[in-house]
Parts: sequence; structure tokens; C-alpha cells
Amino acid sequence: MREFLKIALNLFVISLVSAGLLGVIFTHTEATRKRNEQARLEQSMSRYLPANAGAVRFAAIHRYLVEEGGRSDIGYVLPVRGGNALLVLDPEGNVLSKTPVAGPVDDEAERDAAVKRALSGGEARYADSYILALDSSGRRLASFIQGRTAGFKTWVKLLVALGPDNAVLGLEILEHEEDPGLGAEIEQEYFRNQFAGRTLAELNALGVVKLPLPDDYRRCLERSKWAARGINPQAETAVCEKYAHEDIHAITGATISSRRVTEGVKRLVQAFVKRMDIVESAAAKAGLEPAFSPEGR
Amino acid sequence: MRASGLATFTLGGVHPPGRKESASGLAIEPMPPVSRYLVSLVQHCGAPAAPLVKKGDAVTEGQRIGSVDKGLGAHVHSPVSGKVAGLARTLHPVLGPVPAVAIERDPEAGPAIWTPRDWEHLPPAEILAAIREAGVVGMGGAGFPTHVKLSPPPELTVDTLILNGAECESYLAADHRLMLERAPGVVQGARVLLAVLGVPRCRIGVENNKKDAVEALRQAVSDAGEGARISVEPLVVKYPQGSEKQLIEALTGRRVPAGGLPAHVGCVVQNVGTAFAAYEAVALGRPCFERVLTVAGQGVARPANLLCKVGVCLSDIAEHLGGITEEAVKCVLGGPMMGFAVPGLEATVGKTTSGVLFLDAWESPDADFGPCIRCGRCLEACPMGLAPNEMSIYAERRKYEGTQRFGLWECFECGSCAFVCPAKRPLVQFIRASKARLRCGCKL
Amino acid sequence: MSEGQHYTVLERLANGLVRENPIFKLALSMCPAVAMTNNVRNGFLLGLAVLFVQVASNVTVSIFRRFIHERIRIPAYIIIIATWVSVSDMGLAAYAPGFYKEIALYVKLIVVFAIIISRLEVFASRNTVWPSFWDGMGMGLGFMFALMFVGVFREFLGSGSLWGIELLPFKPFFFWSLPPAGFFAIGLLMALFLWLERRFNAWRGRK
Amino acid sequence: MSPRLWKVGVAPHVRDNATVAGIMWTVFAVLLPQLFLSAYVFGPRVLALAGVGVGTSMLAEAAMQRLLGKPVSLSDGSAALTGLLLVYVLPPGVSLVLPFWGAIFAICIGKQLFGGLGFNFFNPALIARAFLAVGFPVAMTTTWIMPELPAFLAGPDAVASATPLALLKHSGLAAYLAQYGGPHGLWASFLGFKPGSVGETSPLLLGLGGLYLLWRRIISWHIPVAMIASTALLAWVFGPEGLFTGQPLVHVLSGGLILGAFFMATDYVTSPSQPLAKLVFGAGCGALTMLIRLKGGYPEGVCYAILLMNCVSPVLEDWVRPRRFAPPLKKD
Amino acid sequence: MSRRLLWALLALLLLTAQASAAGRILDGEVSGEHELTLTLGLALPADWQWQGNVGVVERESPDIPLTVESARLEQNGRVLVLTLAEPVSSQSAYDLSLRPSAQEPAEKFTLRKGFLALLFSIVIGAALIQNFVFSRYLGLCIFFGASGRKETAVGMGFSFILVMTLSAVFVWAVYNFVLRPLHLQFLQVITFVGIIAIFVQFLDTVLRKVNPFLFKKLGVYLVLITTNCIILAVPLILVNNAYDLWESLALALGSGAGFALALFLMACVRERLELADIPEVFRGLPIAFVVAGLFALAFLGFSGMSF
Repeated sequence: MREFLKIALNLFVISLVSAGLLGVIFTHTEATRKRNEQARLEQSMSRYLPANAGAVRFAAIHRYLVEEGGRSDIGYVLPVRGGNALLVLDPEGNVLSKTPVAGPVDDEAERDAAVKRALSGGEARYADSYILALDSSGRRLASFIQGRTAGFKTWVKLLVALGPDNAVLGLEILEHEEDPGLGAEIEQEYFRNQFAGRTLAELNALGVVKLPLPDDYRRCLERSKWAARGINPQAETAVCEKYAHEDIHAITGATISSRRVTEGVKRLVQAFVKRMDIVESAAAKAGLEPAFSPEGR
Repeated sequence: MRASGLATFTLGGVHPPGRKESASGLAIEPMPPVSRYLVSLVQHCGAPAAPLVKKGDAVTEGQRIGSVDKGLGAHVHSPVSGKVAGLARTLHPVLGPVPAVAIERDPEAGPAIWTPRDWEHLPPAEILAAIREAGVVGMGGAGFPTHVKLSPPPELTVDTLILNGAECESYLAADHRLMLERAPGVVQGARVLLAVLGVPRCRIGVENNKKDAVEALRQAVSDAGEGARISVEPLVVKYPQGSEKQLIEALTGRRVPAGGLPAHVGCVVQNVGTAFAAYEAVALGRPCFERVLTVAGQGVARPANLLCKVGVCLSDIAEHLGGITEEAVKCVLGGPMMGFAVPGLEATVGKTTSGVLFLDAWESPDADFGPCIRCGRCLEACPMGLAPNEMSIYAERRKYEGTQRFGLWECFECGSCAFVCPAKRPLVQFIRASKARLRCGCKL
Repeated sequence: MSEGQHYTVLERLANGLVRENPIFKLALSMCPAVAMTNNVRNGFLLGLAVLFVQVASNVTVSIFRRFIHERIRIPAYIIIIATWVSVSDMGLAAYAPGFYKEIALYVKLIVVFAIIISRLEVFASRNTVWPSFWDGMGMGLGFMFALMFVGVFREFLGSGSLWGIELLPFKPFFFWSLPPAGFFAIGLLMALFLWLERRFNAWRGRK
Repeated sequence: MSPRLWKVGVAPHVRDNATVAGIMWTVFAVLLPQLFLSAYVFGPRVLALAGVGVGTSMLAEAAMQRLLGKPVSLSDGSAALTGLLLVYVLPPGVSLVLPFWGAIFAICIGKQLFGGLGFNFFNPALIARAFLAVGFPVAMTTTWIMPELPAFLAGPDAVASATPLALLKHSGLAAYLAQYGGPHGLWASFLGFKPGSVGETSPLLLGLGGLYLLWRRIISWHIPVAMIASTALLAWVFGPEGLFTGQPLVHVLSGGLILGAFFMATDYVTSPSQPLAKLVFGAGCGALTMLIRLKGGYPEGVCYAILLMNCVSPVLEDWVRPRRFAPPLKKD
Repeated sequence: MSRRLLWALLALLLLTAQASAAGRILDGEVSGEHELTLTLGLALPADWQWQGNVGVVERESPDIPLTVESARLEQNGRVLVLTLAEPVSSQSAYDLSLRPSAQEPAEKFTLRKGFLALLFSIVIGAALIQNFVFSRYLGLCIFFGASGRKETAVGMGFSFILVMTLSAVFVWAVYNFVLRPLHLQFLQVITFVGIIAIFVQFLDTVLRKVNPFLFKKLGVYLVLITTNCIILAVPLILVNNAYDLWESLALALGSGAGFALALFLMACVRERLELADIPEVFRGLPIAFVVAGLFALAFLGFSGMSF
């Protein structure tokens, strides 16, 4: 029995010490991790901002699905003057409720808890977030939409960057499980950059063609290699312009992936534009003052 | 095959080229006497017989010159009258050099006289003793002493005697001719064996390519008035119909369990030649020193069915039949599927020699063997439902232990698998090697 | 040094790198060697994490080897390894977030790598701190070397680049950068090493 | 009589005249009509593909056997057959590099590394195809050639840009039927005037070849019949409009099913040898084919179905042993 | 026999049954890239107008209605096939509303994959499509170590499935009831490994006492299991994907079965390899790696499969 106690104590001490050690290290690294991640995100987003933008603020709109009594409504966590607010709208865009959200909203777990507190009843499920880059006056410099679309095999996670006029600034593929060499080429620049510069109207009518990608177009699309290949950016702009209003050239052997991604981008952007309209008008109706606005304050 | 109404066995089986035409129409002719006979003392399974004569002794035809008193074996008798030239060695196809008795024939000696005996009233034990005395062994090829086979373990009941006239091996026609020309003797032999065993039923199985033999036997049966006890049944032509277990299944539908005797399913199987020898031994008192054998193949000038005494040298036979051709490459004792190739013509005829085949290169092609391609033909061909391909692969890698899973010990080496193998693998050799290694218990 | 055995630094390193190379010789902990070696960088980072965990656990165990009770030594080792794995996991997540994403699962799985616990059991629990440190270094470096070696092979053949730097303007053999090629790469390299070793031994025997 | 050397050898002293080389070359010859049809339909480059495939695989076989110190056995035809079958599962428009690397992979990795003929677990041609499918994905999915139909088959709207099965998978049954549904389309599909791999287009020629092999008893009926039957059954059961509405003919005549059933799945080495096991093997091939075609990521599933069943083949071989003549004697 | 058939039928019924079925719409499924098929309990009249009477939204975005391009009634109005402008996927859920006539209120229906179908797809996914050994390249040490003999492989496979399933349930419970509420996620690796080690030890002790026969068969493998990547990877994956209890169980079962299958197939092949004439330097592990690579190529056949 004494032997047993001794062993148990031994093990207990070891566990305790390691748990303590981990706790200490965790508290130190966690803050750094979050900071670095945020910085990385912002850095990758600021690539799409104009060079002369000056001080940029990032604000996020988080969308929740609010389910109560068999109906689904939508809750937006908006940055408003003096904090955040939860705005619940029905699918048609009518305001159901607005409540201030207490507590930080950057961390998902904390935000979930805060939304739950702000909500009188019903269940809230996190859906997605829009990140807005705002200048000092609250004008939207760029919007970043994260979302997913069905690929050839499983889901493809996308990040679309939109300019203030809702024209596409760029597309990034965050996650995918497409076939290497085929569908996986969607993450290559020569495919993604074809979306850059499309206006909303162009995007609405955008299709996919099964034509081989012209060599000069490909060269101009592979922007990150310009420097290494000694290409003059000015000379390439003209080439890009030549092709910029054609349909998307599908990846060879992966027409379906190309088409699905294109459709996904279209739908994500269309939904974003519609939702922003609704949110802005609903916020005005509800008497909220969002931290962003199309024309600034 | 069943549609033909003929009986046969169910699993496996192959159809090697028959090539019986050359010999099946030839009547049995006696082999003329030769000057010197070399009588092997191992003409049966079991230990060599102990010689009873020494150099210089005079022997008469039918005199016992070797005897087996203990263990498995059969007595050996002198095929001629003459003088013992000495104890020598002769070549046994499996065991190699074995002891033998060389006898110089005395050209002056007259033919031996045999006194018939009224065996019908003898008790079974005495008939059995007469068979033992005459040194009768299984004439089909294995050479199992007949008197042993006729004394099944007392706890097993035997209800059927089966006479094996299938002669499924290619080339051979010795049994065919015997059944055709000596049908009354064969039937009498059956009666002798029935008397010994005391069973009510005898079935003679004959492959259907010997229709005339079937007719002859049927006639002999009815002549002997034995129609009620003895029946002659034609069988499908398929190799290995003449194997004991396959024949039992074909005729009775019973399957001898693995590791069991025919008596376990109530049967005793004897070759028709054995039956004839038993008849001669019991009714005429003539010991077993003579048999019918087929000499055939492209390599011999004239094929024949010879009534040949044991101890005759193969070269004498070849000479008698006009010599062998230049193309002959192989000399096989027995049938081509299970017989043994001998390295030289010094070998002698024994009680079990059912044929002597001189084959040329076309008849017995030689090919290097390749790896097993798992085509499964041997599985289809194996009459015992074994997996020769797997056994050969294990044996080739010297993992002999592994072969037992696939039924190594049930294999009776009929050669069907090796016959069909497109990779020409010597499957039988692999199986024999495995058996030998495992028996002697040595690794590698 | 303790237990009457003498280990030189060089010997310990050579042991891990060549004689008892965890991947090519002992064939332990091969999951990352197959899955994470289609480029050099992943191989290096994962190797670094393993190196850290191996050295840290070796040192920890050799320090506390008298304290740890004989009968619970395996659970205790596992806890120690898990602690250091968590530390490296959190460290990588915090300071190398970009690279961490690709190898996150494998970093956590270092806990169950047989090579680490076997070194603790075989070496660190019987030796003092300094040899244990070098033993861990040897093993960790051997692991890292093997991973990077396979990585170099596959990245160069698969994408014509090394450490993400384009060396060839085309992809010589796209197949090699695919996940299933890891099995072939290791199988072939293992056979190659065996062959070289045989040749080397034969050559030395002749001399 | 002069002393002469007699050959000794173990029984049996007579042998059947079937040989491995005979079997392999027969299969090779039986496959050739389809090659000529493809050369006519897709153009003479098909012959160049076949030449590279067969030539490379024979060279690779000889080189590997030399390297490993074994006797070179090109005459048995297995390497040539592997090369031909490999070309048969490639799209006709691929560059000559593909059969080259494919044949090297098939022979060196897929076959000789395991000890050569008789010991490989995967059909070398198919495993090489799987290798090419991941190694050269674009070429393997896009280089189909659209045949020009002869006059008697030309339908009104004979324009397609994909293989029948790709059409079926990605555009649905309606699109498929528009192309291959009418009597013209059905005939074109049956005779071999449709896009597809080099050696899979003509169910007619392949079927006749298969029947010849059956008649010669080179292959047994179990695998082809089980494979085609299970494919047809599942195609019928899991139809596009609910249960029991499918069109089995669509799936049986399209893609490589006939080629696979008669020439790939029946490969001696990589399939089991017992009748029952063969039935299971064939049924499994068919079921997996339909599973991949209906639910999987590829329009065609025969190649992977056979490869997956090859994985299972040793297990089947082990489970289904020949029925023994009789059980062992019970010892009392 | 008949009872077994009955069970099979029952299981089939359960599998095909949809989670929510009430009202007019009995069942629905994604029947094509742009197509939804609904089975109706009450037939719709032949002259029913679909324009304005049927609506479809993705469950995640109720505010963005999908465009119904056409709707057609089949089988006397019992089956309604909707064609949409946007592609639909069986992986997501859709809210449908259907108004049979202007007078009646709209009826709601949620079209999503049935619960059992979901579990089934997780099991198949973990066992075949994303087989841990051949597609995710985990558990290789044990895979190569224990696949030499068939008996070993079977023993290892069974022990593995057992430990895997039980420990996954425990891990799920501990993570969801202890670690997450207390925000101790950073302890997950150490906790999971601890749970697995304790579990293996516990099983070892219990088996030794309760079923010595089974212990004799499986005991050796139990210790090895602690150093298997998969046993830790599965808890990490189920935590990452926020699976519920049943999903976790399905994942554990599937991955255990997949690993056991891989092990068994490999063992059969390796037993045959021993008889093969393999080049000297490839004997043993190198050839085993090549075989595993070929298996991985063959298992690519499952890739992209979805149920």
C-alpha cells in the first residue's frame, strides 16, 4: 500500500510539474500566437490595399445564424460607435432586435459567449465573417470575404478581396483537397489572378471557357515571378488589360474545379453585396451607427 | 461426362494423349527365353527379400529363391531352371541398386509342370496362404503384397471387391490384352479373391476405350455363372481413373478418407493382373514370376505385348523387338504419367513392370521450367483437391513445412498437375522432395 | 562517466546519424518521413521539433532518473515527452505560424514516435546528462538528416526546387512530390543505403 | 548395343502442349484487332504508342533481369503483353513519354522488384496506369481524341468533347443519350467509334477476343461473367431516377469494362485461382467499378476496381482452398 | 435466417430514413448537380403552379434565396423535382418551403443528409477514402512492424479497434466536459496521451484477470498500441472537427477498421512475398515500403468518393 501511494505520488508530481510548466508557457505563447496570426492576416490583406492608404483599420462583421422556434434569422455582430452590437434580421432584412454586445469579439469562443448573453432566446451558430479595411473616416477601402464552395472533390475555402466599388482585388485559396496536378492548380497565380480587376457587373456575367491559356497572359498573371524573370511591370499591364475582360480560362483537365470556384466567387460576392446593403440600411433603420459606411462620415 | 451414363470420379482428372493404338491390337506373345536372368529381390514394397540360394546352387522354375518372413514383403521365385550365377545388384528405379539373384538358364531343362488343385473347398486361410506362398504382389505398379491387402483390419467390414482394369495410363495395353485373352482366368481370379475375403460383391471397372475387353469379361462372367456376384462396369476415359481412391469413388461413390484405407469404406481393390496371378497361384499352384507387359513408344522398332518372365533385362527385350531407334531418348518402366525413367537398359523386368516405353524427344518433350504463373490449371487437374502450385512454390523456396497445409501427404503423385502445367514445372518432383525432407526430418 | 561506459560526443552523433539512423536503419517513426517529405523545409522543421523534443526529454529523464519510480517509468516518460511536445507545438504555433499550419498534426504526433521513448528507455535512463544530451542530438540529427535527405530527393525531382527556391524551370518528375511517392522514395533509398553499405563493407573487407 | 545416355526425369513423361509463352502470345494476338481499329479510328500515332509501350517494357524486362542476374525471358511474352495492355489503358492522344515511363514503372517496380513473373500482386499494366494518372494527371484526363465517324454511323449531332463516361458523370444521362443513345450512337459505341482509351473502345472486338480465349480455355468464365453481371446489376439497381431504373447496357458498353473483364481482371498472377474465389473477385471488381463510377471521383472505375481487388486477391486465395477429395480419417 | 434478413431490412430502413420527416414533404435528396428531388406524402395537383410557391435557401444563408429555374411533378404529383440555377451539394443542408395552394400556409422542410447516412459516410471515409495508412500515412511503424504474419495482424487489428473506440469515447468526454469548459485546451496532447496510456494499462489488467485467453492473444499488442500515431491522431481530428459523440465513435470505428484492413491485406501480401525471389537489398522493409506505395496508388481509387 505504501508502495502504491509512493508511485501515485510520484506520478502525480510529474504530472503536476508538467501541467504547471505548460500553463506558464501557454500563457506566454498564446498572446504571441494571436498577435502574430493577426499580424499575418493583416499583412496578407494589406497587399490588396492601395499603397497610399495611410492608416488602416480593420473591422469585422460576424454573421450568426439565430434559430428560434423553427425559423432561422440572421444576427450580425457589427462594430458600432462605442463597441459592438448584435443586429438580428429576418431573411427579408427586417430588423428584429438590436442589442449591444458586451465583451471582446475577436476570439471566437469569447464572441460566442457574448452573443449568447446578448441574445434573449434561441440558439446562435457562427456562420462567417466579413473583414473590412477602413480608412480613418470609416470608408471601406477593401472588403475580405471568406467562404467555401464545393470543388471537384470536397470543399474549397476561398478568400475574396473586394475594392470599395465591389470590384475584385484578388482571390486566395485557403484550403482545398483537389487532385494534385489538376484541380489543385486553382491555388496557382495564373488561375487566381484572372479574377483580379473584375467589376461587379463583369463578375455577374463571368463564365468559364475551355481554351488554353495564352502564354503572354500566363506570364503577366504570374506576378510574383516578375521580379525573378526580369519582367517590366509596366509592359505587362497592357497584356493583362488585353485579356482582363475575357471569361476565365479553365485549368487544363480541371474544368469542373475552375467552374465551381468561379461560381463560388460569384455567389460569395453577390451575397456580400446584398448583405452589406441590407445591413447598412437596417442599421440606419435601427438607429445604429456602424463604424463603416460606403462614403465615410 | 456423366451424361454418357458412365461412371467416373468427380474431382480433377486430365486427358493425356492415349497413344494406345500401337499396342492395344497386338496379341500377347511370349518372350523367348534368354540365357541369363537377374531377379531382383525387391519387387514389392517393403524390405528386400532374404536370398535363399547361393552361387552355384541349381534352381528349378518356380523355386523360391528369396523370402520375406517378417514385415511387409513377398517371396521371390526363380523364373527358370538353371544355376545361380551369383548374388548381384540390379537397378531399382526408386531405391537405386538393390540385391538380386543372377541365374544362368539351363537350356536343357524342360518346362515346369504345375499341378492344379481344387481350391473351391479350401478354407479362406489356406487360399490366402497359397497366395502368400506364390509371392503375388499388386501388378498395377505399386507392388503391395496381395496377401496383406487381402487381410484388412478385422474391425473394418468389407463388402465390395473391386478389380481395377482401368489402365488409364497412355501406351499401356497389357491389362487390356490380359482381360481380352485371359478373361476366364481373370474371372476365376475374382472368384478366388471373393472366397478369401468372403464378400458378396465384385465389381470390375474398365475404361470405356476397351469395349472388347468389357465384352470378353462379361462373357466370361456369364460362362462362370457368376452374373449375380460379379459385374463388369465400363468407366469414362479419364486419368487417373485407375488410382485406388478414384476408382472406388467412380464405382461406389464412396470416398476414402485422407490417411485411410479402402477398407475404411468397405472396399478392397486389386488389379486385374493381380487377380489373374492369384488365380494361377491358387488354382494351378504356379508362383508369380511372369507377367504381361507392353513395350511401346516411337523409340522401339516393334511394339508388343509380351508375356515376360521377371529378371529379363531391358536390352534383351529391345533386341527381341528389333532394337531401338536412334531417336529414343528415354526409357520408362511403367506408364508415362507415373512410371520411372531408367538411366540404362541393364534394368530388369519385375513383377510390377506393366510396360517398357522407349520414348523419343517428341513424345517426351524436355523443357526448362519457369516460375508459377498461378493459372490454376493444376488445381483443376488434381484429383485429390490439393494445391500443387502452392506446394511447389514453398518447396522451391525450401520452406518444406509450408507444403503440409496444402495436403502434401494426400498426394499420390499421379502427375496430373505436372502434365497440365504450362510453365512445365516439375510439380511431382517438388512434392516428392518435400515428402522426403519432411520424412527424414532434416531441414534444408 | 557513469555506469562504467564511455561515450564520446562524436560516437554518439555518428550512432544516431548513421549506425542507428532512426528512419533508414531502425525504421521507427516513419509517418512524417512519408507524409512530410515532399519538400525540404517541412522535413527540416519537423526534424527540428523532433530534435528539440528528443534532446529535452533525454536531458529531463537523465536528470530525474533517480526520482522516477521504476514501475511507472513508461507513463512518466510519456508525460515528459508530451510536455516537451506541447512546448514545441506552442512555440511553433506562436513564432512560425505560416509553416506550422502544414505540419501541425505531425508536431503533436511526435508524442507517440517510438524513437523518442525508446531512446529514453535505452539510453537516457541509464546515463548522465551530458551523454544523454549528445545521444539526443545524434538521434534527432539523424532523424532530421533522413527527413531532409528524402525531402531533397523528392523536392528536387518533384518540383525542380529546393527549400522552395526554383532551381529548374520545369518539374522533372511531378510524381515525386505527390504523397504516395513517399513510400517509394523511402523504399528505394533504404535499399540504396543497404546496397552502399554492403559495397562499402565488401570493399573494406578486401582491403 | 552401344552404350548410350538415357535421359532420366521425374514423371510424368508426357506433357500437355500448353506453354506460358503460348498463352501470353495468344492473348497478345487476340488483342491486336482492337489496336488496328484504334489506329484507324484515332490515327496511326496509336501504333507509335504501342511500339513504345511494348518496346520499352521488353527492354526494361531484359535490363532488369540482366541486372538481377536472372535469365532473360523475353520470349515468354509477358513483358510484351504488359506493354500492350498498358498502352490499351492510355488515352490515344498522350505523348510518347507516358508509355515509356509507364512501361518502366510497370516492369521495374510493378513486376521485377517482386521477383518477376508470378510474384507481382498488382496487374503491372494497371498499376502503371494508376502511377501515370497521378504523375501525369493532365495528359491522362484531357488527351482524348474524338473519332470521325464513318458515314453509316454519322448521326445528326455527333459532337462530343469527352469520353462517354465523363459525359455521363458530369453532364448526366440526358447528355449521354443525346450523344450515344440513338441507334447510330449505340452502334458506334458497340463497334468502337467513340472516344476512349486506346484499347477499350470496341466491345465487339474485345468481346470476340474474350470469347476466343474462353473457348481455348485460356481464361475461365467466372471472372468476366461475374464482373460484367455485377456491373450490369448495380447499374440497373442504382439508376439515375431511383432504384431499378438504370440502363445496364450504358455501363457495360462504355469505358474499359469489357477490356478489364476479359483481359485485365483475368490476369493469372493477380487474381485468385479457385472458381468460388474467382466469382467473388469478379463480383468485387464489378461492384467497385460501379461504386467509383457512381460515387467516386473519376468517371471510369475499372482500373482502380481491379487494382483494389488485386489487394484482396491473396486473401481470397487463402480463404478459398480447393475442396479436398475427402476429410481426413477420424482417429478414435 | 429470416430473422437476420429482418434485421438487415430494418437497418436499411433506418439508413434510408431521413432525420426530419413530417408533413407533406416526406423525404428529399440532392439528385444532381443542380437538382433536388422531393417525395411528397400528399400528391400535388397537376395544375399546381410552382412560381412563387416553392423556395429554397441554403441553411447557412437563409437570406440568399436560391433561384429555382424549374419544377416538375412526376409520378402523379408524388415526386417534385426542382432544378436550381446554383449548384447544390449533398454535403450541405437546405431549407425548403412549399405552398401547396394559395390558401394553405407554406410548409417548411429541412433537407440534409440523414444522421445514419452521415455516420456511415464518416465510417467509410475514415476506413477507405481517407484510410489512415494509405491516404494519411499514419501509424506506419506498427503497420510495418505488425504486418509480417497474418495472425499478428489480426490480433493487432482487433486490439486496435477495441482500444481505439473506447479511448475515443473517453477522450471525447474528457475534452468536452473538462478541457473545453475549463479552457485547458493546451493540455490536450498530454491529456489524450495520458488517457490512452491509462486505457491500455487498464485493458491489460482487466483482460489478464477476466479473459486470460484473449489476453494471451492480444496482450502483446496492447503495449505497442501506445506508440501508434493513429491512436492519437483520431482524438486530435475529432476535436478539430468538433464531432459529437456518435460522430466520434464512427470516426474511431472507421479508422480502426481501416487500419485493421490495411494491416491484414499487407500481412497477406507479405506472407506471399516471403516466397518471392526479391532482389537481395530489397528484402524485408524496402519491399514492404514499395508494396505500401502500390497499395496507396490503388487506394487512390477511393479518392473523391462522396456519399
